[in-house]
Amino acid sequence: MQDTHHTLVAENIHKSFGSLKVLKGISLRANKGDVISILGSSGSGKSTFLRCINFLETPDQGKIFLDGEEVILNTDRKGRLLGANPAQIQRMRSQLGMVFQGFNLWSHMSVLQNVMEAPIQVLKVSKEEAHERAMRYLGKVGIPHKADAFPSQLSGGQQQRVAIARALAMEPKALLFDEPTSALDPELVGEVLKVMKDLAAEGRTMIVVTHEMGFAREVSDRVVFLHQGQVEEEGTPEEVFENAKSERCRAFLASSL
Amino acid sequence: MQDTHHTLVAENIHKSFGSLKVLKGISLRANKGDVISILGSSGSGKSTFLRCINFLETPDQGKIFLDGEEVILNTDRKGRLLGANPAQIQRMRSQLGMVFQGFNLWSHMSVLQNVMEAPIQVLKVSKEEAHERAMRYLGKVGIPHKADAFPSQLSGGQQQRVAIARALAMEPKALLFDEPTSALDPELVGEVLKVMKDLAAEGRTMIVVTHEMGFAREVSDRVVFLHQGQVEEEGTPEEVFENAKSERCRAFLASSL
Amino acid sequence: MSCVQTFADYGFRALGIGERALPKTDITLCEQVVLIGSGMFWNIYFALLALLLGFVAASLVAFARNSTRAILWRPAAIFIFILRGSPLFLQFFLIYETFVLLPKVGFDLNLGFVDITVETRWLTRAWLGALIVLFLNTTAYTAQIFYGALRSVPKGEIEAALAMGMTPNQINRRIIWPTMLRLAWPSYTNEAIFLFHATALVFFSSFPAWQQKGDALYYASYFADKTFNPFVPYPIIAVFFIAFTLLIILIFGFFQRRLNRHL
Amino acid sequence: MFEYCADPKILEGFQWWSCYLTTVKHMNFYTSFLVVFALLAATVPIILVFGFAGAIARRSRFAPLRWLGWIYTSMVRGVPDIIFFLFVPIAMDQGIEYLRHQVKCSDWAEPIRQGNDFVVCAAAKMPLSISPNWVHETYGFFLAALAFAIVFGAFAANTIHGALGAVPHAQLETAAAYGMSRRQVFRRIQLPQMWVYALPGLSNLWMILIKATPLLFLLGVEDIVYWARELGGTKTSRFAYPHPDWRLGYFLVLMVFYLGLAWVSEVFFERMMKRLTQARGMSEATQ
Amino acid sequence: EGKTIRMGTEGAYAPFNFVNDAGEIDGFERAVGDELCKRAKLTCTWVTNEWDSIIPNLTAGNYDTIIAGMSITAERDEVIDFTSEYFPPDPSAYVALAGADVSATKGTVAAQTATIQAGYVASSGATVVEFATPEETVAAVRNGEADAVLADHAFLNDIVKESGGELIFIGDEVALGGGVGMGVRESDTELKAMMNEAIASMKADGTLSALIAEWFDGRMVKY
Ligand SMILES: Nc1ncnc2c1ncn2[C@@H]1O[C@H](COP(=O)(O)OP(=O)(O)OP(=O)(O)O)[C@@H](O)[C@H]1O
Ligand SMILES: Nc1ncnc2c1ncn2[C@@H]1O[C@H](COP(=O)(O)OP(=O)(O)OP(=O)(O)O)[C@@H](O)[C@H]1O
Ligand SMILES: [Mg+2]
Ligand SMILES: [Mg+2]
Repeated sequence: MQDTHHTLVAENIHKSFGSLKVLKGISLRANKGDVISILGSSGSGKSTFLRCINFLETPDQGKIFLDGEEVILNTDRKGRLLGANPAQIQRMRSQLGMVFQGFNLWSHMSVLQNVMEAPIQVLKVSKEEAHERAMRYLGKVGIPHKADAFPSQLSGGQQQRVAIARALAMEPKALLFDEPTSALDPELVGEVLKVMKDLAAEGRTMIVVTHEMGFAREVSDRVVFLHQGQVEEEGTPEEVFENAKSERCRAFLASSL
Repeated sequence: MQDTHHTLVAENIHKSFGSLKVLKGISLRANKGDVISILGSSGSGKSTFLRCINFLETPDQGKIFLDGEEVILNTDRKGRLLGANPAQIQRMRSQLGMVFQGFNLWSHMSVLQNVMEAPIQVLKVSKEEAHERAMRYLGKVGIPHKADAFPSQLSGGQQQRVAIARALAMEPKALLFDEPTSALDPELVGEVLKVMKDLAAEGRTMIVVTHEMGFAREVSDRVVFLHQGQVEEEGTPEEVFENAKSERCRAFLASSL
Repeated sequence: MSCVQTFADYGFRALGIGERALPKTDITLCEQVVLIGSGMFWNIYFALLALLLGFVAASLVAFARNSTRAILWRPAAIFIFILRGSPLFLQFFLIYETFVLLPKVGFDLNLGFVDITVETRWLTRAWLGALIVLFLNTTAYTAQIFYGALRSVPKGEIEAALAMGMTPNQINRRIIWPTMLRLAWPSYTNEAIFLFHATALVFFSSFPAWQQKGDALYYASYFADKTFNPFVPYPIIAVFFIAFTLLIILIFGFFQRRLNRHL
Repeated sequence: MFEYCADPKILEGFQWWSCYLTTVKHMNFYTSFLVVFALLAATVPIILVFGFAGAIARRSRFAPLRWLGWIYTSMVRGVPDIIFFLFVPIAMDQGIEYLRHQVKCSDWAEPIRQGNDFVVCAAAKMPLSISPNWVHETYGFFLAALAFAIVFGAFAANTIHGALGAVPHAQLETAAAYGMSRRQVFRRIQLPQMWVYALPGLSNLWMILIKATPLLFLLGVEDIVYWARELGGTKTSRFAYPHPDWRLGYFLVLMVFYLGLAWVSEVFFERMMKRLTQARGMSEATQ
Repeated sequence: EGKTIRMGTEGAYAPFNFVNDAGEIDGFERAVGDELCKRAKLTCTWVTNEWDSIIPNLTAGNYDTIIAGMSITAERDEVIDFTSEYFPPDPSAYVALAGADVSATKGTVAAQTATIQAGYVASSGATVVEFATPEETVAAVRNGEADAVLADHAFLNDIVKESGGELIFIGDEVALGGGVGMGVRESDTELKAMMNEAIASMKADGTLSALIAEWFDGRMVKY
């Protein structure tokens, strides 16, 4: 079942916390350029799934492929999976840009340093090159003039845009977004969604956990609805939003509109 | 110009922070049973205005009447206004229920204690009476079963409902809401708005700063749009939402929809 | 004798420079101020060196304490507990007794360009022995402060770094350490003050004074003994300590503002 | 203690030890451990009183009171505690006697300061010379406790001041918005919430206080350090139980005692913090 | 008359004064003091106080006399008054490890902080090293930190005698300070007179000489 032509493949991911089974076998395939939206009510396991993809949580079972390369996992004495090779995991993380709900900018670094840090440390890019990249991507998200500000001096929307620039500066193969707008004031949501739409239009591979139905409908190639750790519904936006087969999914969409 | 038949009157309120003029003469009249929504972009002075009404900020200039009684302000040596009579200010505050964006429940008290505290301390109501009131209003907002929980054990929506019950337990002449839903997850907004609609239907006097256009449109008797510290637009919901005279107001409403 | 002359005689007496005999009779206020002031040299020497060395060591111990590996956090936890849990004067006593029991040998240390003869005998001298005790003590206290701060470094910032593929080492150095420092700084300022005050115990409780070279309290109690009046020398030394404490607060406040400049 | 202890010179082994460890002097040593606890028990309430007084003074709207609070907290914290103990208790003692002298012997003609001597009338002596020795010792203990409380009260004031300020402003503002007076806000909201923020600092202070108790002997109280030193020192045959320098052993016992106390305290404070934060779901306040 | 007098002592300077196994103040001075009080018809209670603050606490009035092996010196005499001596000037002596010779007195010499011995060594050309307690000064010689210790002969005598040959006296004895007297406040002239009278009577009838012989290894002093 190896899918070498997909950019990102997650296969049959399981994850429990203690006795709580959060993910019960979730699979997902993303082609290059795909935008996939993940919907689901609170606690359905959306964040956990995204975190499993880049090993911020280690899945209990399952496989991850990035550009056809499988991330090797070993089983430890207690039967848990462990990244076999820290270097491989670090490499694959560097190829997956993640944007968090809470921005998570490094508060002690200026905007520019935030964006330059990982390219220099991880990709070993030269300072000049990193600076040039940083300014390019800050330009793309519309805030090059804030390069010398510190995160605390920015509005939430601006912080989230810096976080996106920081992810982009790694020139990753795919971007993962975990509710990138839900920590924002309604007026700031717009600016971040605009940037994300631009990225989608550019043909970037993106996996987006979101509560913004409008965005999911308008921008995604595919929508996945999670419920209690399983894929309850999956399809194109039209299929899901207009003709959801699952009752639960229809109820969720109705309440969110 | 004294309006004794209005429940709450704010007249020509001015307020500066340092050299920043935040409010430049705002007036507002609320009859008994009126629901007034205040809209405006971030930084337009909505919160400051609300805080001036119950003297959490002292206005630089202007007058406040509650049920025809004027709050007496003196001018200090530097020409600033000061509440002349702390007792009067405390009394008038006790007649204005305020619900904050961040709920601000007292974290060291249970839900029940939160609701009973001010009636006992300020209104000098007996313990039994306060308890009875508290349970009544907790019932009204739909969470009497949470009476013994601590705020941290509640969801945001539940916390905000407790905050509303706490305000109601003072049986105030008017309720002031400062963005009561904007700290909530989209799914929790609904429950709080429902409670507020019920209150409006009961005929309570309410002044609501909000970003929820749907609520403003559906529930308010009057909508006030603030811009740069001044009332830019004012009228019934129909007038404001469909026929705003001010360009700025039309632009704001367009971006928010 | 003028006060200038007194300063020439005793200004550096604590280092063994100047007049050999301490004033015995007709002790003037000037003599007290100058000698106690010269003794402050040792308080500052101990505080400064112990703080600098302790800062580096405490960073390492704090990271060890925060580690998930038992061979790292257990010894760190025990070290911190013992040194934080017992009075400093007992530490002085016990470590001094241990140093005294060591065989008295000298051995050569080749630093490449120069040979130094290191003597274990130095361990029983305050300038080295007491420094070691103060260093260990402040390391433990500081490590505990840093460890507390480490645990409150926002998890999200660490995850963001992990998600970018940074190695644990890079994350520790570039993300965690600077943030930890900022969070720990106010408490660390207090520790610096406490340590500075603790230097007054060096000659008072365990380490002998050689050739009447001692710290400020050594001279203050000398004068209290000679003049039989505690109400002059002790207030003098108190003023010295207050002044230097204010200096510490000033310097640490400066760093605090630098650490917080992004807020 | 035991019958066979009558002539220690002929004792050996276990019997020697059992007699040695039960001499009156050792009993004094053992009871002096209680003195440490007594001191802690006596000072903690006074420390909190000084702490609150200092903190409230520093927050006062009346400027001179604010300055007084500031001077107290910053000056006292600036002086190492040993140095403070070397002269302040004597000064306090003289101060008390001076005041009593003014009240009781206002007709006294001679000056109070006669050269180096501090002379007050017999009735003003604190305690009176004729009082039994335990009164003198209790008085000395009281002075020591007071000196400790002044020093540690300054630190406590600083911690409490910070903790009062750390209570989220929104919590206070909400109370004000409901018409509570300044006093009510302070008593009902600020004070109860302060503890979470003050506890880490206060527990730290407690640990420091425990470790400062050996300074008691500077204040003339015969505490565990005094007795350990006294018992551990070389004993010539002039004593019933001669032995060489055993201070190391005695001090190790003290070390174990202090470590045990520290451990118990740490466990206690951890529990308390958990209870305070869990019920309220607050994130632990950092010191 | 039956006045109550508080006697201040150190309690850590055998055989002058020390705390015995029963926890009571004991020693030569205890015996002398009790006898003096009896003769002066005073009620006496005993208190211990740290050596460092023994004089300030006397002038502050916390007790009425110092009876703590204190030599009468000019400096002390300026601050307090002394009764006539009840113990003759006691020379100080050097003690070193067995096998050491006189040169040790010119090497590193230990003394108690802020004693007349410390001052003497400092000006003698030897290297003085000061410890907080007398106990530690002897320990320093034992463990080799110092070559010799300089202290009162009477204090060292017991220790040398019982060291089993480990420690010996070396060099010449040094006469420092005067005889030992009882310290009283300068304003307390009445008490001083009473004590002087009692001391004179003890000297006259030979009780003092007998007590000295008893406590100081049979030392003969003629008063
Ligand atoms: N580290 C953890 N330890 C224990 N339980 C966890 C942990 N992380 C998540 N969970 C639980 O797993 C479930 C799924 O959580 P997850 O964060 O993935 O939900 P979600 O779909 O992202 O919800 P939301 O929309 O609220 O972010 C929840 O019940 C949560 O409590
Ligand atoms: N205490 C203060 N000190 C200084 N400036 C203040 C203070 N409070 C508010 N301001 C400033 O006053 C202006 C109006 O603030 P206000 O909070 O009233 O806006 P708002 O309309 O409520 O905005 P939002 O929708 O973001 O809550 C802002 O520019 C703000 O920075
Ligand atoms: Mg989530
Ligand atoms: Mg606002």
